Amino acid sequence: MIKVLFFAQLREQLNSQGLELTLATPCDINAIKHALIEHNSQWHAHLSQDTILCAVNQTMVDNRHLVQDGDEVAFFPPVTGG
Amino acid sequence: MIKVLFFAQLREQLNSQGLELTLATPCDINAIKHALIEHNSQWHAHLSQDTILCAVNQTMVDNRHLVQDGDEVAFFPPVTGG
Amino acid sequence: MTTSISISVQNDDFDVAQEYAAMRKDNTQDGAIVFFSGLVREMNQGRDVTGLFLEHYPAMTEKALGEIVAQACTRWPLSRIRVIHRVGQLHISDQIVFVAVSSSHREAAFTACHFIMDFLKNQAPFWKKETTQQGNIWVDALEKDKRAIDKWGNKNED
Amino acid sequence: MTTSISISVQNDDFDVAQEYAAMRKDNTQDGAIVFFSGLVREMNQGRDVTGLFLEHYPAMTEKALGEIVAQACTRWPLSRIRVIHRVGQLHISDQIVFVAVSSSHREAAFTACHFIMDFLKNQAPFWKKETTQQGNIWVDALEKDKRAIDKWGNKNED
Repeated sequence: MIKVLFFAQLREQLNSQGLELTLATPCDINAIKHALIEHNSQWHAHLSQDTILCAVNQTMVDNRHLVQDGDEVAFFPPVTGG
Repeated sequence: MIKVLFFAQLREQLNSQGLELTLATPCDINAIKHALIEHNSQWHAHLSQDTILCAVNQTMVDNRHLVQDGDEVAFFPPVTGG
Repeated sequence: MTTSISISVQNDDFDVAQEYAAMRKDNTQDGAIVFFSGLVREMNQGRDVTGLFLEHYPAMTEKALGEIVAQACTRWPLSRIRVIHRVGQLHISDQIVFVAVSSSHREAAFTACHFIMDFLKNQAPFWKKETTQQGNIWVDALEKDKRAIDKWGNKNED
Repeated sequence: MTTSISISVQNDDFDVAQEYAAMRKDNTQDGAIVFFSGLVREMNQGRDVTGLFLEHYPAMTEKALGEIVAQACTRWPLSRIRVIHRVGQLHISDQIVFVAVSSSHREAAFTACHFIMDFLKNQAPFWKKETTQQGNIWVDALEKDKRAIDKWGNKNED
């Protein structure tokens, strides 16, 4: 099981704070995005934005990062704190 | 008449806070140093240090700056504030 | 050297005087304290702002800030570091963020404080939503903030 | 833009909290305040320091600081600048110098505050005499402080 989280405008666009996915692991971030789009095809445009960032277990990663079962995977737009 | 001032360790080395010089003007900073050494030959080594800085009318200048009658000329070591 | 580090993410306002006193307390080794304070501006990216909501990713925020601070510690000799970032509802002129760095030397304190802010802007999971006359608007990340980390060289890329 | 500038050279200590409050007062345009505070260190250039006497050239000091601040204003959009430098007898951990800069943007505030301190170190007529176990010693100007202004380019040479 993989815990997926969404933040900020992506959370609003998807109208979801997140969900739990069951996937064969290890798999990369692109595979998770595909599974999410399969879950809800309306999410395609939002999750395909190339500005979307991803963190696994609270550390930023790129799309080739391999996710393990039990990981927390977060998707969010570029950060704007400070 | 030119008002000459000394600060910090230069003031201590010369044992003088400054003096007034009467000199034909305009003259450059080197000419003022020569006049000061003529005034007191023991000042030669201290005034010849190439780290000594000079300000005319409270603005830093180099040795070729031309001094006018009535100017205030200050000599001091490199600054160490802050 | 051992650096004393304190990082807070909080709803509450903070008191710069108190934070500055903590940087100085029993501190006879440091010659330099640099701090940055970030405030809510009335005008941002051409919009008239009346308030700001700061969302964050709670599990990640302090970790991300800790990694940025740890990076700074590997690059400069720093004595004390304090980072505070607020979340939740803020108003015009409110304090958003505070970064204070002390060091025996001025250059290290200046550079490290600047470095921490540049990376915080790019890597810490905070998002601002502005309240404006035109409605609530998510703030766009700025290209200049992304470029700001380029000056620190590749070895700082996570 | 008009920059509000205040420069003081004084024997008395200063209150950072009060200075910070003045930078924020009725200020809805600035998103960034950077400040530097310089303190008397116990150990300097390898010597055990017990106190410090700061001599200056009274007629020139505020003028020199004003010229440095004016230079900064030509280079960055700055909103408020406050410079305080103490003179006379100081003790360990005492505050020596304070430079605060506010701007609508972080990069300008950081850079200008750093610039002002680098030039103050090289061009403002202050001299430190340390009280140490080995007697009273005039502090040597450091090569690294001279080099510090090189990064700002030739156009800042007076």
